[in-house]
Amino acid sequence: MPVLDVRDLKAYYITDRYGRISRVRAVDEVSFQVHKNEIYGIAGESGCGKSSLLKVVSGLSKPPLRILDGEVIYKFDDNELNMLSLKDDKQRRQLRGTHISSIPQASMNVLNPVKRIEKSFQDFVSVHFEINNKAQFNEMVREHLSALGLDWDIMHAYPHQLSGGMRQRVIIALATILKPDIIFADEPTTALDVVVQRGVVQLIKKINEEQHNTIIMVTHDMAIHANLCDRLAIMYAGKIVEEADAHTIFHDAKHPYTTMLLKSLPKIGDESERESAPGAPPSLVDVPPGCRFHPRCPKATELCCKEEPQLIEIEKGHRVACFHEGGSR
Amino acid sequence: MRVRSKNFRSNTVEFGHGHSKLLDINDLSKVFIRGQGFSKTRLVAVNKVSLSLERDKPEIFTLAGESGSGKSTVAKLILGFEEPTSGNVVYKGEKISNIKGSMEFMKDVQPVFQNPFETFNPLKKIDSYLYETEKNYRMPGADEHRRVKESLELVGLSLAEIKDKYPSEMSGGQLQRTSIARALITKPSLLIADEPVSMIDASLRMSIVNLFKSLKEKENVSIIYITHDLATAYYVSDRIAIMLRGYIVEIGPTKSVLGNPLHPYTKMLIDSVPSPDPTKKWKEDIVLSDMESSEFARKGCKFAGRCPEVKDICTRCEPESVKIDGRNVRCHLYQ
Amino acid sequence: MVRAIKDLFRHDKKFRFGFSIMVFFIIISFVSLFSPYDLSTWNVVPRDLSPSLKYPLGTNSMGQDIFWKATAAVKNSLLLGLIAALVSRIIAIILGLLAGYMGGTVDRVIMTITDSFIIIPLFPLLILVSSILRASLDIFVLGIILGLFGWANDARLLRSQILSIREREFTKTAVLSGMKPTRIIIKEHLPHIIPLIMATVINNIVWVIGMEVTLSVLGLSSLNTPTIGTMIYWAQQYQAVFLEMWHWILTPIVICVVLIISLYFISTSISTYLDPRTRVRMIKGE
Amino acid sequence: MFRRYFLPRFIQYLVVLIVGMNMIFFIPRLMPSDPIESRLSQMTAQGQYLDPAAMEGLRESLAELYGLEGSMFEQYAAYWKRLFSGDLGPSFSQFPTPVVELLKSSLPWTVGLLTVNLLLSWIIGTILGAVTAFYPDSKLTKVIEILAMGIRPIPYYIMALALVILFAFVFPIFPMAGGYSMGTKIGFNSRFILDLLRHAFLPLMSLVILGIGGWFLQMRNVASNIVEEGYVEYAEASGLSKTKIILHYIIPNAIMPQLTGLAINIGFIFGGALITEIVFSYPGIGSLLYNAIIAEDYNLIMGINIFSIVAVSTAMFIVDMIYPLLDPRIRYQ
Repeated sequence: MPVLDVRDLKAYYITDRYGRISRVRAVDEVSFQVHKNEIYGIAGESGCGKSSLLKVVSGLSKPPLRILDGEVIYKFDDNELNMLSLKDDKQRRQLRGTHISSIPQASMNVLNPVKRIEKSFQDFVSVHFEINNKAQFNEMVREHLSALGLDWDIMHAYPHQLSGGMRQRVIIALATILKPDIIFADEPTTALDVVVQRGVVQLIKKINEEQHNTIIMVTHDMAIHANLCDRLAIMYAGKIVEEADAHTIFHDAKHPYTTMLLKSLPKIGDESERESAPGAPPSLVDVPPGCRFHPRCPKATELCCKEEPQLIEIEKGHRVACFHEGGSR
Repeated sequence: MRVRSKNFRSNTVEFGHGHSKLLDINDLSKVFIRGQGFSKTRLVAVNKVSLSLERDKPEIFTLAGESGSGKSTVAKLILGFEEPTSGNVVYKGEKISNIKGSMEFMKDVQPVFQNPFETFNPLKKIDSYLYETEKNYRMPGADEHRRVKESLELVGLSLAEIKDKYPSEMSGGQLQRTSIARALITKPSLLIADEPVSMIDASLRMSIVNLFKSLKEKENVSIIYITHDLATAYYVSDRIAIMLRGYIVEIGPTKSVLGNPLHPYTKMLIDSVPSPDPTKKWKEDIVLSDMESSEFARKGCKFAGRCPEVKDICTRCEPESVKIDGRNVRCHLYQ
Repeated sequence: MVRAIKDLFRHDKKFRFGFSIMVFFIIISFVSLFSPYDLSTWNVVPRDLSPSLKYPLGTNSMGQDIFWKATAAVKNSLLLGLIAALVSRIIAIILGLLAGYMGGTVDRVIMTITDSFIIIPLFPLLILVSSILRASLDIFVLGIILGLFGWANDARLLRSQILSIREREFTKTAVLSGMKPTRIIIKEHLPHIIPLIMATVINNIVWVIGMEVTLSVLGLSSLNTPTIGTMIYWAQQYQAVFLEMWHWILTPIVICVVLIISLYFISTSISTYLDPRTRVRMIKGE
Repeated sequence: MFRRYFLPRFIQYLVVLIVGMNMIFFIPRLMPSDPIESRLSQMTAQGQYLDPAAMEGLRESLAELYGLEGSMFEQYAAYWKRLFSGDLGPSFSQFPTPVVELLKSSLPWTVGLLTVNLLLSWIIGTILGAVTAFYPDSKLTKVIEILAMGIRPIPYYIMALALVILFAFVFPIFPMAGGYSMGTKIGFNSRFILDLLRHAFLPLMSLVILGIGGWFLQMRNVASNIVEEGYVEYAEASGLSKTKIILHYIIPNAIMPQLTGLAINIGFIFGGALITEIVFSYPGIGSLLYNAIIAEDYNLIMGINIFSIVAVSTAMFIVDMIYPLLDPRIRYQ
């Protein structure tokens, strides 16, 4: 029973600049399911649409990003609801914090620069509970912080007084204080130093273990995925091209893009030659016909240039969109 | 860097031929002072750094470290963008402070920037930079645009690929290669690449890194590769220096420093590099540093606050750099 | 340029409104050259007539044709705006660029003066100057004086823009490509600051036209030159409001408001259109 | 904090004063025409006959009155001496009342008008700007925006004149001119206060309408950037209510540029208030200035200038000092 079921989702950025209309096909017919208590990774390079996908799924898309088609179905405590049909802003707000929450990319300005951290915690909690009893609220925060190994003193600091890594950990604490069912993390480790990165990965893992929730993790960094994720989807040019459990992806990948991506990663202690694929990902304004990877694919045939391969299950839990791996039209 | 006429001194510099060192950095320190009057704070961004590159043996030298380790400041000092507080940088026998800004020096030492999307003016076509460089540094008798074509070939691009293109129409990898092609037009002896691949997608990253390798081998260009990414450093570089809060804590051949680290900090860094393999997940928890500023202000070894092997002496005395096992290490364990 | 105007005209309502009206006013300015009457003499037509076919906007109590007077007023007010904008742009651009590029002491000195000009209330100072010069304040002199007062904000704006562009990486690339400072400024930086300069030109003209009105109604300009301000001055002197001669008093007021609003709309539209970020997205095809 | 923040600002304040005072000293002296000669020629033009000896006597006494006696250096020294002693000389048109006295009696009117205007327009403009930035696609936002863009560039004089014509003449709801009705007993009673408010209404309206337009557009500009900031997006993503986001996230962060705008624009707004006062014959500094122009009262014009510079730069300095109270990034540096 999946907690999140995304079906044929299609979302484009549509803009009109002085009569020049453009369509950026950021998310194109994407389907996937996420199960309870798993860490589901979405990998892909810059501009592949992974962040847009996350925005649409978590109900945060704003114009010019428009949802053209598809369904995003959540199942919480046997209640089923379609995120995209929630018209009411209030309904959507009620979901946040308790059911779904987000960890954004580590940056200077995710926390309100003119308020102390404590105020942010109050704001976020009071969306769902009236804070009548300050002591009780403090106790709740203190417990949460200590579970995550954070110091209570940070509550009285302003964001600019904290280091980058500390800020990111505070944000993670903030995002998880109400023990949400699903957490969306968008590049939470990018722009952090390796040691701090490791601390953040550790923290996310700990939350998953303690709160038994589901985490959807978006990052371009395959090594972070390897460390954290149970299952993994690879996106390329607005589409999922391969999906499997982490072990299969890293040791038995089928899609030529996935293998190429993995082959290009250097490792300490491994001196063998590494190669990049030729060319570069296409612009989403103007995607190639057929399989979107065909201009860079060593295996490309005439079929690949004309027809688009569907994402199909080639063995249990392993889906690939490639004609050479049993893909169909 | 100011766009000021004093940067463009026209006096020519004859590089002394008797010197065997391409680059010689000696006991280099840089102190930044923030604030004015009585509220001044000192920040030692680069602390007693020494390293040198041989002139007739091109190599890729990595300066690695976390943010705030001072590695980028070292690059700026080498390029003459900053003045050292003490110590000096000598390039082919000449002090940088004497030759910086001269056409000769700029021709011989070229930087490659971190963010290829910011390297070029977004409102200008990208090929103009190549022609501009060729025109401004042209040697007498050189063919029209020959160097442009040659250096594009060196980086694996064709003129057709970049002709009449604006920076926003190209991928990060293409832009970074164009940026390197621009730097190569003047046939430099030394490239200073500050995090050249950190903004580039993983699948295109190796094309840049491999390019450095071939430039070293085929064009005899030495490269100072500044990065926080130890995996590419291991792959590409001959020697490596690990920096921490202004100090070089370990310096030596890359394969031995990263393969068999001696300094506890190097060990921790290598341990923290995630491996793209789910069977090699991190096991034990790690201790994170407290505030950055407090580590800078720390007496003795800067790593003492989070070192698993910390001793009493570490918090009191600053360790000296000692030679051991073909490398230099700054740690009380080996004094 | 033509393409920009076409794009804006087609797809930006505010620009279409402003631009059409400006074109109309510019035509009107040229029409004023064919006036059948001498516009500075009195009693050339019957007094106090309401609008009619012969006198489209009627005549005033001084025996002047309001329509022809208005055409000349539009021309003179625009001319004044252009003179003042030219003078103040020269000062603003020179000081802004100098401060931005030289930095250090030069920057500090220039900015201290600029800040003083921004903070000091200019209206009483302008009164002081014009009350001394009074009679000799023709369009040209007034234009120069307003120009000398209206540069400070824009000099500061240009300087900060220069400072931020200068720190951007592509400036370093240009230096490393062996480009000389003047060439860097012209080739690399100018395309980024032109939109700002364009917008400030128009905003400055708007300010100047408003200031002229104010000084003129206080009697502090050469009152026989037809401008929007002097038209209001004379209408007020003859108590046009009390006489309910609306065609007289409202003509300059409406012209002034419409002119100023349309200029302002053009300025905001242009600055959005030329904004480097918009342009980059358009190049990219997004 | 004191050294980094207060001191540079205090120095800037002094510099503005010094530069301003010097401008006022040098401008008349560098002008091609001389205030004394222009005054004299004005008098002869008005048909007064003066014999050469009387003319010379008048010239000397004018020079003394205007502080134009002796060499440039002596004049300069005397000028600063008078400034420090707070003596701006006697008014010419209301001789021998000192200029300072006239300023004192006009000041409360202008200060009242200006303060109420600033409070109303700044607060309303700021809130409107923040709210509309948060709802960029709403119909109402677009209407408000077009209105503000249409109003903002209108000169103070034209706005005031239009309101006079409309609400004092065509629909005679409000008095046309003055600060209170002739014959009303001045005192703290409801009748007088009501009369005061009725007179202040139109001038205030004209300033407030223009003010809201300006502050709104500035705030809209700043706030629409802040709406894109990570912390606002994150607060939205976490389900905070829109009111909370506007009040705790957008406004506190946009308030700094809005305060800078206040500090920088005080001079401009002050000028606007003077112009508006002139249109409504409101008994503040503006009307004083108008009378000075009509009477060619050079000393009074000079005095008003000196006063304006001191008042405006002091106000700016005070606004600057409020800053650190609102921004922890400055407070905790």
